Amino acid sequence: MFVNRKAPHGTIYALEALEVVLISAAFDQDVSLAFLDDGVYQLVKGQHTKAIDVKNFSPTYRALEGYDIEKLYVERESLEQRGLTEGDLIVPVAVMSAEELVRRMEAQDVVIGC
Amino acid sequence: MAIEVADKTYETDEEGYLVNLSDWSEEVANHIAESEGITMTDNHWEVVNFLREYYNEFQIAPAVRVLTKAIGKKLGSDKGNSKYLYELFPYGPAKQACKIAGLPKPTGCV
Amino acid sequence: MLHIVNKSPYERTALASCLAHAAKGSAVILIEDAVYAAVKGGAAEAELARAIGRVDVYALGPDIEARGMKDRVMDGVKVVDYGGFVDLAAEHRTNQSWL
Amino acid sequence: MKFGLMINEGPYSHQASDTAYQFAKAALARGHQIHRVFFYNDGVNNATRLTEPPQDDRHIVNRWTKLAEEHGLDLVVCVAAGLRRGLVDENLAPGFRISGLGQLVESGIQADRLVVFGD
Repeated sequence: MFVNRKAPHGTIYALEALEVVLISAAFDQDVSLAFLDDGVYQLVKGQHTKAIDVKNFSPTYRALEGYDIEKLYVERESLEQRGLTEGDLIVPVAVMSAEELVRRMEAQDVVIGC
Repeated sequence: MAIEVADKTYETDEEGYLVNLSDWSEEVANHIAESEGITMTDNHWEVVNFLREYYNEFQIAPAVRVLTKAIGKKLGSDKGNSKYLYELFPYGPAKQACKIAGLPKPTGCV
Repeated sequence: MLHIVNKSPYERTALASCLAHAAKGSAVILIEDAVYAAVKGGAAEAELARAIGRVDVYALGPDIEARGMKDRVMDGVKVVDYGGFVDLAAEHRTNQSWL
Repeated sequence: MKFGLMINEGPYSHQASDTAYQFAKAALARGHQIHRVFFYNDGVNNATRLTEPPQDDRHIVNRWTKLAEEHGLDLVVCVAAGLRRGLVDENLAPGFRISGLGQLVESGIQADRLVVFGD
């Protein structure tokens, strides 16, 4: 599981984490992505990066399905804290409580925080 | 490095990928294909255009496996297989077709 | 699970988020600037104290000493060296860094 | 036990590489194996041979090279992250090799534990 806790654009972590995720799809692993804290900002619709001249990788999350990566978990508390709802996100996800997310984290073999 | 098409010069990297993706045109594509020993047919264009649409939508060049599957979905299973795609693009449907499509090199280097 | 935190609680929310997501019985190790969280009398002490008991809290000794906090570690935090850090990572089936 | 390590920050700016190094040494001293050390994000800058810190400071790059020599460590620098930051074979320090992200994923699969060091 990749645990995404960082906002996009301000640092490169979100983009380079996504690159790892795309590669991991080739290894037939049960890959899941968790988005919590500022990580939920990665999935927000309507990101336009032209004026800051930075690659807009937010549409790439919609390609994940084609890579057979379909387990995208978003923490409800993190969304609420930031005034966001599921409808603000660019891709279909499973919104879940922190408690439920913790259960899934605990079940992983490898957790990569990024 | 650079290529010259119709009196205009376009910058490429050492592997022949366009440096500025906005430089792409059908003429440039034809030129790149030629230098790779490929004569573009409708079947080639179908894949190249598919790649460009995929890139526009998702902002990445797909991995071969993903490309094959997606083409199968859109153009039928007789085209969505690696045999067909490798016949069109002997050096790899992802790498070579992306180059002709004016896209960045796929980040699929496992 | 072993949770690894390396941020000062006064600058970032990593520790708070980690504690909110650490299941009962899991372990938390404070390394690098996160060791400031374990300093007696700091504003973070109460938060950490509430977590202790539910989770095991460790702090990396070399990082504590480097920051001049050797004699100020709060009660309930177990100080370990790098070898102890390795042991914790080995003992727990999984670990997660809260970067 | 087999450990995989991932280092996501460059040397000197951040303690991540130092902590990972001390962790690796301690693990080896306890008889564990280090399956691979994977350098990602700005972590690729740990692998440049052009690094020259003042004499009274630790040499983070050489320290990794030496540890790799002594223990046969596999130090892998991500090619994509390296290219982004100008890290190529020409300025790669001894003991490191450049390879793809698959090496990280493989380390996650093959090592018993993967530990991430970063910011």
